[in-house]
Amino acid sequence: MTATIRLQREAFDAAAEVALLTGERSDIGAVVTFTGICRGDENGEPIAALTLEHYPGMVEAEIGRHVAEAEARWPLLGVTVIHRHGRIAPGENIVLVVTASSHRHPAFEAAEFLMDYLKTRAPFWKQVERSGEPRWVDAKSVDDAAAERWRTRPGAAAE
Amino acid sequence: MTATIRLQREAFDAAAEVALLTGERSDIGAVVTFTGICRGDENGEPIAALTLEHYPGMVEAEIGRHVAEAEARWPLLGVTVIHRHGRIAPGENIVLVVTASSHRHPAFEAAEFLMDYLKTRAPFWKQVERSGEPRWVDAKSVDDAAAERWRTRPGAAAE
Amino acid sequence: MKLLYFAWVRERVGKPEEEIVPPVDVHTIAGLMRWLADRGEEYAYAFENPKVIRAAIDRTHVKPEAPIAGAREIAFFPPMTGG
Amino acid sequence: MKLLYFAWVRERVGKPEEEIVPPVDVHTIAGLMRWLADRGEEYAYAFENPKVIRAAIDRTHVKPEAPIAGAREIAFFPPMTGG
Repeated sequence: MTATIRLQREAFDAAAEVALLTGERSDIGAVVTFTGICRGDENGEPIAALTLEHYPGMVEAEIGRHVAEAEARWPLLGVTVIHRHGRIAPGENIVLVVTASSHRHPAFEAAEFLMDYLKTRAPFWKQVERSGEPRWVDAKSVDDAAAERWRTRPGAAAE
Repeated sequence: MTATIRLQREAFDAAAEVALLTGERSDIGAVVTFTGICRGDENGEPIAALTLEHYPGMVEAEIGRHVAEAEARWPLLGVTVIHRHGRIAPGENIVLVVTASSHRHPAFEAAEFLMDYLKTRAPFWKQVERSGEPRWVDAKSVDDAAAERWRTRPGAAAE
Repeated sequence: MKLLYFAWVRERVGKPEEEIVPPVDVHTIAGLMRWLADRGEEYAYAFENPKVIRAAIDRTHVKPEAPIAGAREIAFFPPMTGG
Repeated sequence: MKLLYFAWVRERVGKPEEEIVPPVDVHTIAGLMRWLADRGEEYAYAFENPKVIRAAIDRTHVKPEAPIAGAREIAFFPPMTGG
Protein backbone atom coordinates (compact mmCIF):
# COMPACT_ATOMS: atom_id res chain seq x y z
CA MET A 1 0.00 0.00 0.00
CA THR A 2 1.11 3.55 -0.76
CA ALA A 3 1.21 5.62 2.43
CA THR A 4 2.17 9.29 2.57
CA ILE A 5 2.39 11.18 5.86
CA ARG A 6 3.38 14.82 5.75
CA LEU A 7 3.59 17.65 8.21
CA GLN A 8 3.88 21.10 6.67
CA ARG A 9 3.36 24.83 7.19
CA GLU A 10 1.94 25.50 3.71
CA ALA A 11 -1.60 24.83 2.54
CA PHE A 12 -2.07 21.59 0.59
CA ASP A 13 -3.76 20.81 -2.71
CA ALA A 14 -6.21 17.98 -2.07
CA ALA A 15 -6.76 17.28 -5.78
CA ALA A 16 -3.02 16.95 -6.42
CA GLU A 17 -2.69 14.53 -3.50
CA VAL A 18 -5.57 12.41 -4.79
CA ALA A 19 -3.99 12.36 -8.27
CA LEU A 20 -0.67 11.24 -6.75
CA LEU A 21 -2.39 8.45 -4.83
CA THR A 22 -4.53 7.09 -7.64
CA GLY A 23 -2.07 7.70 -10.49
CA GLU A 24 -2.42 5.22 -13.31
CA ARG A 25 -3.84 2.44 -11.16
CA SER A 26 -7.01 0.67 -12.21
CA ASP A 27 -7.66 -1.36 -9.05
CA ILE A 28 -9.01 1.61 -7.06
CA GLY A 29 -12.80 1.83 -7.07
CA ALA A 30 -13.33 4.30 -4.22
CA VAL A 31 -11.51 7.38 -2.96
CA VAL A 32 -12.63 9.24 0.15
CA THR A 33 -11.11 12.56 1.14
CA PHE A 34 -11.59 14.47 4.33
CA THR A 35 -10.52 18.11 4.44
CA GLY A 36 -10.55 19.96 7.74
CA ILE A 37 -10.93 23.70 7.34
CA CYS A 38 -10.34 26.55 9.79
CA ARG A 39 -13.76 28.01 10.65
CA GLY A 40 -14.27 31.72 11.22
CA ASP A 41 -15.68 31.13 14.68
CA GLU A 42 -14.98 28.93 17.69
CA ASN A 43 -17.90 28.33 20.08
CA GLY A 44 -19.87 31.09 18.38
CA GLU A 45 -17.21 33.79 18.69
CA PRO A 46 -15.30 35.04 15.64
CA ILE A 47 -11.60 34.24 15.50
CA ALA A 48 -8.73 35.93 13.65
CA ALA A 49 -6.65 32.77 13.22
CA LEU A 50 -5.59 29.42 14.67
CA THR A 51 -2.03 28.52 15.57
CA LEU A 52 -1.17 24.84 15.66
CA GLU A 53 1.70 23.72 17.86
CA HIS A 54 3.01 20.19 17.40
CA TYR A 55 5.57 17.71 18.75
CA PRO A 56 8.01 17.18 15.88
CA GLY A 57 9.02 13.57 15.44
CA MET A 58 6.21 12.20 17.57
CA VAL A 59 3.51 13.49 15.22
CA GLU A 60 4.89 11.50 12.32
CA ALA A 61 5.42 8.40 14.48
CA GLU A 62 1.91 8.56 15.96
CA ILE A 63 0.20 9.09 12.60
CA GLY A 64 2.34 6.29 11.16
CA ARG A 65 1.08 3.90 13.85
CA HIS A 66 -2.54 4.76 13.04
CA VAL A 67 -2.02 4.44 9.31
CA ALA A 68 -0.50 1.00 9.94
CA GLU A 69 -3.50 0.07 12.08
CA ALA A 70 -5.92 1.26 9.39
CA GLU A 71 -4.01 -0.84 6.85
CA ALA A 72 -4.33 -3.90 9.10
CA ARG A 73 -8.07 -3.38 9.61
CA TRP A 74 -9.25 -2.51 6.10
CA PRO A 75 -8.17 -3.58 2.59
CA LEU A 76 -6.69 -0.24 1.57
CA LEU A 77 -4.82 0.55 -1.62
CA GLY A 78 -3.49 3.94 -0.49
CA VAL A 79 -3.55 6.44 2.36
CA THR A 80 -2.39 10.06 2.52
CA VAL A 81 -2.38 12.15 5.69
CA ILE A 82 -1.23 15.76 5.64
CA HIS A 83 -1.44 17.99 8.71
CA ARG A 84 -0.44 21.63 8.80
CA HIS A 85 1.14 23.46 11.71
CA GLY A 86 1.78 27.14 12.43
CA ARG A 87 -0.66 29.97 11.83
CA ILE A 88 -3.82 29.21 9.83
CA ALA A 89 -6.47 31.79 8.87
CA PRO A 90 -10.24 31.11 8.61
CA GLY A 91 -11.13 29.41 5.34
CA GLU A 92 -7.69 27.78 5.00
CA ASN A 93 -7.30 24.01 5.11
CA ILE A 94 -5.76 22.31 8.17
CA VAL A 95 -5.78 18.58 7.62
CA LEU A 96 -6.25 16.15 4.74
CA VAL A 97 -6.95 12.43 4.86
CA VAL A 98 -7.27 10.47 1.62
CA THR A 99 -8.10 6.77 1.57
CA ALA A 100 -8.35 4.54 -1.49
CA SER A 101 -9.78 1.05 -1.74
CA SER A 102 -11.52 -1.25 -4.21
CA HIS A 103 -14.85 -0.59 -2.52
CA ARG A 104 -16.46 2.30 -0.69
CA HIS A 105 -16.94 1.04 2.85
CA PRO A 106 -13.28 0.41 3.70
CA ALA A 107 -12.39 3.84 2.27
CA PHE A 108 -15.09 5.61 4.32
CA GLU A 109 -14.35 3.75 7.54
CA ALA A 110 -10.58 4.13 7.37
CA ALA A 111 -10.85 7.88 6.70
CA GLU A 112 -13.20 8.37 9.65
CA PHE A 113 -11.00 6.18 11.88
CA LEU A 114 -7.90 8.18 10.98
CA MET A 115 -9.64 11.50 11.64
CA ASP A 116 -11.01 10.34 15.00
CA TYR A 117 -7.49 9.33 16.04
CA LEU A 118 -5.82 12.44 14.67
CA LYS A 119 -8.16 14.52 16.83
CA THR A 120 -7.34 12.74 20.09
CA ARG A 121 -3.94 11.07 19.70
CA ALA A 122 -1.78 13.10 17.32
CA PRO A 123 0.27 15.62 19.34
CA PHE A 124 -1.17 18.90 18.04
CA TRP A 125 -2.52 21.79 20.11
CA LYS A 126 -4.71 24.54 18.71
CA GLN A 127 -4.54 28.07 19.97
CA VAL A 128 -7.19 30.55 18.96
CA GLU A 129 -6.42 34.20 18.19
CA ARG A 130 -9.25 36.54 19.02
CA SER A 131 -9.22 40.30 19.19
CA GLY A 132 -7.97 39.88 22.74
CA GLU A 133 -5.32 37.41 23.90
CA PRO A 134 -4.65 33.97 22.45
CA ARG A 135 -6.39 31.03 24.11
CA TRP A 136 -5.74 27.27 23.94
CA VAL A 137 -8.62 25.23 22.56
CA ASP A 138 -10.02 22.70 25.05
CA ALA A 139 -10.14 19.05 24.09
CA LYS A 140 -13.68 17.70 23.68
CA SER A 141 -14.96 14.57 25.35
CA VAL A 142 -17.03 13.78 22.23
CA ASP A 143 -13.75 13.42 20.35
CA ASP A 144 -12.49 10.90 22.91
CA ALA A 145 -15.76 9.00 22.59
CA ALA A 146 -15.45 9.04 18.79
CA ALA A 147 -11.96 7.54 18.95
CA GLU A 148 -12.99 5.03 21.61
CA ARG A 149 -15.77 3.45 19.51
CA TRP A 150 -13.17 2.03 17.07
CA ARG A 151 -11.81 -0.21 19.84
CA THR A 152 -15.03 -2.14 20.04
CA ARG A 153 -15.96 -2.05 16.39
CA PRO A 154 -15.18 -4.85 13.95
CA GLY A 155 -12.40 -4.23 11.46
CA ALA A 156 -13.45 -4.57 7.84
CA ALA A 157 -17.06 -3.68 7.06
CA ALA A 158 -19.59 -5.32 4.80
CA GLU A 159 -18.64 -5.51 1.13
CA MET B 1 -28.07 24.67 2.28
CA THR B 2 -26.47 24.61 -1.18
CA ALA B 3 -27.43 21.44 -3.04
CA THR B 4 -26.22 20.53 -6.52
CA ILE B 5 -27.40 17.41 -8.33
CA ARG B 6 -26.07 16.71 -11.77
CA LEU B 7 -26.27 13.92 -14.26
CA GLN B 8 -23.74 14.07 -17.09
CA ARG B 9 -21.83 12.12 -19.72
CA GLU B 10 -18.49 13.89 -19.20
CA ALA B 11 -15.99 13.24 -16.42
CA PHE B 12 -16.18 15.65 -13.48
CA ASP B 13 -13.52 17.64 -11.66
CA ALA B 14 -13.89 16.88 -7.95
CA ALA B 15 -11.64 19.76 -6.88
CA ALA B 16 -13.65 22.29 -8.90
CA GLU B 17 -16.88 21.00 -7.35
CA VAL B 18 -15.45 21.30 -3.83
CA ALA B 19 -14.27 24.85 -4.57
CA LEU B 20 -17.77 25.74 -5.83
CA LEU B 21 -19.34 24.33 -2.69
CA THR B 22 -17.02 25.91 -0.14
CA GLY B 23 -16.44 29.20 -1.98
CA GLU B 24 -15.75 32.11 0.32
CA ARG B 25 -17.67 30.65 3.28
CA SER B 26 -16.01 30.46 6.68
CA ASP B 27 -18.59 28.34 8.51
CA ILE B 28 -17.52 25.06 6.89
CA GLY B 29 -15.13 23.06 9.05
CA ALA B 30 -15.29 19.69 7.29
CA VAL B 31 -15.59 18.55 3.69
CA VAL B 32 -15.88 14.89 2.74
CA THR B 33 -15.68 13.75 -0.86
CA PHE B 34 -16.39 10.32 -2.24
CA THR B 35 -15.24 9.53 -5.76
CA GLY B 36 -16.31 6.26 -7.35
CA ILE B 37 -13.94 5.09 -10.06
CA CYS B 38 -14.33 2.46 -12.79
CA ARG B 39 -12.06 -0.44 -11.85
CA GLY B 40 -10.20 -2.44 -14.50
CA ASP B 41 -11.81 -5.67 -13.36
CA GLU B 42 -15.21 -6.95 -12.22
CA ASN B 43 -15.22 -10.10 -10.08
CA GLY B 44 -11.58 -10.72 -10.93
CA GLU B 45 -12.00 -10.55 -14.71
CA PRO B 46 -10.61 -7.62 -16.73
CA ILE B 47 -13.17 -5.35 -18.36
CA ALA B 48 -12.88 -3.01 -21.35
CA ALA B 49 -15.48 -0.49 -20.12
CA LEU B 50 -18.72 0.06 -18.25
CA THR B 51 -21.88 1.47 -19.76
CA LEU B 52 -24.34 3.12 -17.40
CA GLU B 53 -27.99 3.24 -18.42
CA HIS B 54 -30.30 5.51 -16.44
CA TYR B 55 -33.93 6.61 -16.13
CA PRO B 56 -33.90 10.32 -17.05
CA GLY B 57 -36.06 12.43 -14.79
CA MET B 58 -36.41 9.78 -12.12
CA VAL B 59 -32.67 9.81 -11.33
CA GLU B 60 -32.72 13.50 -10.46
CA ALA B 61 -35.95 13.15 -8.47
CA GLU B 62 -34.70 10.14 -6.53
CA ILE B 63 -31.32 11.72 -5.71
CA GLY B 64 -33.14 14.91 -4.73
CA ARG B 65 -35.27 12.97 -2.24
CA HIS B 66 -32.19 11.46 -0.64
CA VAL B 67 -30.35 14.77 -0.50
CA ALA B 68 -33.41 16.26 1.25
CA GLU B 69 -33.41 13.36 3.69
CA ALA B 70 -29.69 13.84 4.41
CA GLU B 71 -30.34 17.53 5.01
CA ALA B 72 -33.08 16.66 7.50
CA ARG B 73 -30.90 14.17 9.38
CA TRP B 74 -27.59 16.03 9.59
CA PRO B 75 -26.64 19.71 9.94
CA LEU B 76 -25.18 20.09 6.46
CA LEU B 77 -23.92 23.28 4.84
CA GLY B 78 -23.67 21.91 1.33
CA VAL B 79 -24.11 18.76 -0.77
CA THR B 80 -23.06 17.98 -4.32
CA VAL B 81 -23.95 14.77 -6.14
CA ILE B 82 -22.76 14.13 -9.68
CA HIS B 83 -23.38 10.85 -11.47
CA ARG B 84 -22.18 10.02 -14.95
CA HIS B 85 -23.98 7.92 -17.52
CA GLY B 86 -22.93 6.39 -20.83
CA ARG B 87 -19.64 4.63 -21.53
CA ILE B 88 -16.91 4.85 -18.88
CA ALA B 89 -13.41 3.36 -19.22
CA PRO B 90 -11.34 1.87 -16.36
CA GLY B 91 -9.66 4.58 -14.29
CA GLU B 92 -12.34 7.17 -15.12
CA ASN B 93 -14.58 8.59 -12.40
CA ILE B 94 -18.26 7.55 -12.19
CA VAL B 95 -19.82 9.28 -9.20
CA LEU B 96 -19.00 12.15 -6.86
CA VAL B 97 -20.55 12.98 -3.51
CA VAL B 98 -19.36 16.05 -1.61
CA THR B 99 -20.73 16.95 1.82
CA ALA B 100 -19.82 20.01 3.89
CA SER B 101 -20.61 20.68 7.54
CA SER B 102 -19.22 22.55 10.53
CA HIS B 103 -17.93 19.27 11.97
CA ARG B 104 -16.63 16.03 10.60
CA HIS B 105 -19.16 13.41 11.68
CA PRO B 106 -22.20 14.83 9.89
CA ALA B 107 -20.09 15.22 6.73
CA PHE B 108 -18.83 11.61 6.89
CA GLU B 109 -22.22 10.10 7.72
CA ALA B 110 -24.18 12.05 5.12
CA ALA B 111 -21.68 11.11 2.38
CA GLU B 112 -21.84 7.43 3.27
CA PHE B 113 -25.64 7.56 3.53
CA LEU B 114 -25.94 9.16 0.08
CA MET B 115 -23.60 6.60 -1.48
CA ASP B 116 -25.45 3.67 0.09
CA TYR B 117 -28.71 4.99 -1.32
CA LEU B 118 -27.28 5.84 -4.73
CA LYS B 119 -26.15 2.22 -5.05
CA THR B 120 -29.54 0.70 -4.31
CA ARG B 121 -32.21 3.32 -5.10
CA ALA B 122 -30.98 5.58 -7.89
CA PRO B 123 -32.18 4.16 -11.23
CA PHE B 124 -28.85 3.31 -12.87
CA TRP B 125 -27.83 0.00 -14.41
CA LYS B 126 -24.25 -0.98 -15.15
CA GLN B 127 -23.31 -3.10 -18.11
CA VAL B 128 -19.83 -4.53 -18.37
CA GLU B 129 -17.97 -4.78 -21.65
CA ARG B 130 -15.58 -7.69 -21.80
CA SER B 131 -13.78 -9.12 -24.79
CA GLY B 132 -16.94 -11.13 -25.44
CA GLU B 133 -20.50 -9.85 -25.20
CA PRO B 134 -21.76 -7.14 -22.80
CA ARG B 135 -23.23 -8.33 -19.51
CA TRP B 136 -25.46 -6.57 -16.95
CA VAL B 137 -23.91 -6.24 -13.51
CA ASP B 138 -25.88 -8.02 -10.77
CA ALA B 139 -27.09 -6.04 -7.78
CA LYS B 140 -25.39 -7.07 -4.53
CA SER B 141 -27.27 -7.96 -1.37
CA VAL B 142 -24.51 -6.28 0.70
CA ASP B 143 -25.51 -3.00 -0.93
CA ASP B 144 -29.12 -3.50 0.14
CA ALA B 145 -27.93 -4.25 3.67
CA ALA B 146 -25.77 -1.11 3.67
CA ALA B 147 -28.72 1.06 2.68
CA GLU B 148 -31.02 -0.71 5.14
CA ARG B 149 -28.87 0.09 8.20
CA TRP B 150 -29.66 3.82 7.85
CA ARG B 151 -33.32 3.10 8.61
CA THR B 152 -32.51 1.94 12.11
CA ARG B 153 -29.65 4.31 12.82
CA PRO B 154 -30.07 7.59 14.66
CA GLY B 155 -29.94 10.76 12.58
CA ALA B 156 -27.21 13.14 13.60
CA ALA B 157 -24.17 11.56 15.23
CA ALA B 158 -22.08 12.86 18.11
CA GLU B 159 -20.72 16.19 17.05
CA MET C 1 -50.53 4.93 -19.77
CA LYS C 2 -46.89 4.94 -20.75
CA LEU C 3 -44.65 2.00 -19.90
CA LEU C 4 -40.86 2.31 -19.75
CA TYR C 5 -38.38 -0.57 -19.66
CA PHE C 6 -34.74 -0.41 -18.62
CA ALA C 7 -31.60 -2.57 -18.81
CA TRP C 8 -32.31 -6.26 -19.48
CA VAL C 9 -36.07 -5.79 -19.14
CA ARG C 10 -35.82 -3.36 -22.07
CA GLU C 11 -33.62 -5.77 -24.03
CA ARG C 12 -36.00 -8.69 -23.50
CA VAL C 13 -39.17 -6.75 -24.31
CA GLY C 14 -37.34 -5.35 -27.34
CA LYS C 15 -38.36 -1.71 -26.90
CA PRO C 16 -37.69 1.11 -24.46
CA GLU C 17 -41.28 2.30 -24.10
CA GLU C 18 -44.84 1.93 -25.27
CA GLU C 19 -48.37 3.20 -24.65
CA ILE C 20 -50.82 0.67 -23.23
CA VAL C 21 -54.38 0.51 -21.95
CA PRO C 22 -54.56 -2.33 -19.43
CA PRO C 23 -57.90 -4.09 -18.86
CA VAL C 24 -60.00 -2.72 -16.02
CA ASP C 25 -59.40 -5.82 -13.87
CA VAL C 26 -55.66 -5.08 -13.64
CA HIS C 27 -55.28 -3.10 -10.45
CA THR C 28 -51.70 -3.43 -9.21
CA ILE C 29 -48.11 -3.50 -10.41
CA ALA C 30 -48.05 -7.28 -9.82
CA GLY C 31 -51.25 -7.66 -11.84
CA LEU C 32 -49.81 -5.52 -14.63
CA MET C 33 -46.69 -7.71 -14.78
CA ARG C 34 -48.87 -10.86 -15.03
CA TRP C 35 -50.92 -9.27 -17.82
CA LEU C 36 -47.78 -8.13 -19.67
CA ALA C 37 -46.24 -11.63 -19.41
CA ASP C 38 -49.17 -12.93 -21.46
CA ARG C 39 -48.66 -10.52 -24.34
CA GLY C 40 -46.11 -12.64 -26.21
CA GLU C 41 -42.84 -14.51 -26.05
CA GLU C 42 -40.64 -11.47 -25.48
CA TYR C 43 -42.84 -10.29 -22.60
CA ALA C 44 -43.02 -13.76 -21.11
CA TYR C 45 -39.21 -13.84 -21.12
CA ALA C 46 -38.87 -10.33 -19.61
CA PHE C 47 -41.38 -11.01 -16.83
CA GLU C 48 -40.66 -14.71 -16.26
CA ASN C 49 -39.40 -13.93 -12.72
CA PRO C 50 -41.43 -10.93 -11.53
CA LYS C 51 -39.86 -11.13 -8.05
CA VAL C 52 -36.58 -9.67 -9.36
CA ILE C 53 -38.23 -6.83 -11.28
CA ARG C 54 -38.60 -3.42 -9.66
CA ALA C 55 -41.17 -0.81 -10.61
CA ALA C 56 -41.71 2.93 -10.38
CA ILE C 57 -44.95 4.85 -10.80
CA ASP C 58 -44.51 8.42 -11.98
CA ARG C 59 -40.80 8.25 -11.08
CA THR C 60 -41.21 6.98 -7.54
CA HIS C 61 -40.27 3.45 -6.42
CA VAL C 62 -43.31 1.30 -5.59
CA LYS C 63 -43.98 -2.23 -4.35
CA PRO C 64 -45.73 -4.95 -6.40
CA GLU C 65 -48.97 -4.41 -4.50
CA ALA C 66 -49.09 -0.68 -5.40
CA PRO C 67 -52.31 0.34 -7.24
CA ILE C 68 -51.79 1.57 -10.80
CA ALA C 69 -54.94 3.70 -10.97
CA GLY C 70 -54.11 7.23 -12.11
CA ALA C 71 -50.53 6.40 -13.12
CA ARG C 72 -49.24 8.26 -16.16
CA GLU C 73 -45.83 6.54 -16.40
CA ILE C 74 -44.88 3.11 -15.09
CA ALA C 75 -41.33 1.81 -15.38
CA PHE C 76 -40.01 -1.77 -14.99
CA PHE C 77 -36.35 -2.51 -14.41
CA PRO C 78 -33.89 -4.86 -12.67
CA PRO C 79 -32.41 -4.03 -9.25
CA MET C 80 -30.28 -0.93 -9.57
CA THR C 81 -26.49 -0.99 -9.82
CA GLY C 82 -25.41 2.65 -9.85
CA GLY C 83 -22.89 4.43 -7.67
CA MET D 1 16.91 12.63 30.48
CA LYS D 2 15.34 15.27 28.27
CA LEU D 3 11.97 16.77 29.16
CA LEU D 4 9.76 18.49 26.59
CA TYR D 5 6.74 20.69 27.31
CA PHE D 6 4.00 21.70 24.89
CA ALA D 7 1.12 24.21 24.68
CA TRP D 8 0.07 25.63 28.07
CA VAL D 9 2.35 23.26 29.98
CA ARG D 10 5.26 24.86 28.09
CA GLU D 11 3.91 28.36 28.72
CA ARG D 12 3.51 27.75 32.45
CA VAL D 13 6.91 26.07 32.91
CA GLY D 14 8.39 28.90 30.86
CA LYS D 15 10.60 26.80 28.59
CA PRO D 16 10.12 24.23 25.81
CA GLU D 17 12.67 21.69 27.08
CA GLU D 18 15.34 20.91 29.63
CA GLU D 19 17.73 18.17 30.74
CA ILE D 20 17.03 16.68 34.17
CA VAL D 21 18.27 13.88 36.39
CA PRO D 22 15.36 12.79 38.58
CA PRO D 23 16.13 11.24 41.98
CA VAL D 24 16.34 7.44 42.09
CA ASP D 25 13.08 7.14 44.04
CA VAL D 26 11.07 8.64 41.14
CA HIS D 27 9.90 5.64 39.17
CA THR D 28 6.81 6.62 37.17
CA ILE D 29 5.36 9.44 35.10
CA ALA D 30 3.03 10.32 38.01
CA GLY D 31 6.01 10.41 40.39
CA LEU D 32 7.96 12.57 37.97
CA MET D 33 5.06 15.06 37.78
CA ARG D 34 4.90 15.23 41.61
CA TRP D 35 8.65 15.80 41.76
CA LEU D 36 8.50 18.49 39.04
CA ALA D 37 5.61 20.27 40.80
CA ASP D 38 7.99 20.82 43.78
CA ARG D 39 10.68 22.53 41.72
CA GLY D 40 9.21 26.06 41.91
CA GLU D 41 6.20 28.22 41.37
CA GLU D 42 6.06 27.86 37.59
CA TYR D 43 6.25 24.05 37.85
CA ALA D 44 3.66 24.00 40.64
CA TYR D 45 1.34 25.98 38.35
CA ALA D 46 2.02 23.79 35.31
CA PHE D 47 1.45 20.53 37.22
CA GLU D 48 -1.25 21.71 39.65
CA ASN D 49 -3.77 19.34 38.09
CA PRO D 50 -1.75 16.31 36.91
CA LYS D 51 -4.93 14.45 35.88
CA VAL D 52 -5.33 16.66 32.82
CA ILE D 53 -1.71 16.35 31.70
CA ARG D 54 -0.75 13.70 29.16
CA ALA D 55 2.71 12.23 28.76
CA ALA D 56 4.81 10.49 26.13
CA ILE D 57 7.99 8.48 26.63
CA ASP D 58 10.26 8.40 23.61
CA ARG D 59 7.42 9.66 21.41
CA THR D 60 4.82 7.10 22.48
CA HIS D 61 1.77 7.92 24.61
CA VAL D 62 1.99 6.46 28.12
CA LYS D 63 -0.18 6.37 31.25
CA PRO D 64 0.74 8.01 34.58
CA GLU D 65 1.80 4.66 36.04
CA ALA D 66 4.33 4.01 33.23
CA PRO D 67 7.90 3.46 34.48
CA ILE D 68 10.42 6.09 33.39
CA ALA D 69 13.51 3.89 33.68
CA GLY D 70 15.51 3.98 30.45
CA ALA D 71 13.56 6.90 28.98
CA ARG D 72 15.59 9.32 26.88
CA GLU D 73 12.84 11.84 26.13
CA ILE D 74 9.71 12.50 28.18
CA ALA D 75 7.09 15.00 27.06
CA PHE D 76 4.23 16.60 29.01
CA PHE D 77 1.28 18.28 27.33
CA PRO D 78 -2.46 18.99 27.56
CA PRO D 79 -5.03 16.77 25.82
CA MET D 80 -4.52 17.03 22.09
CA THR D 81 -6.65 19.21 19.82
CA GLY D 82 -5.40 18.50 16.29
CA GLY D 83 -7.32 17.45 13.22
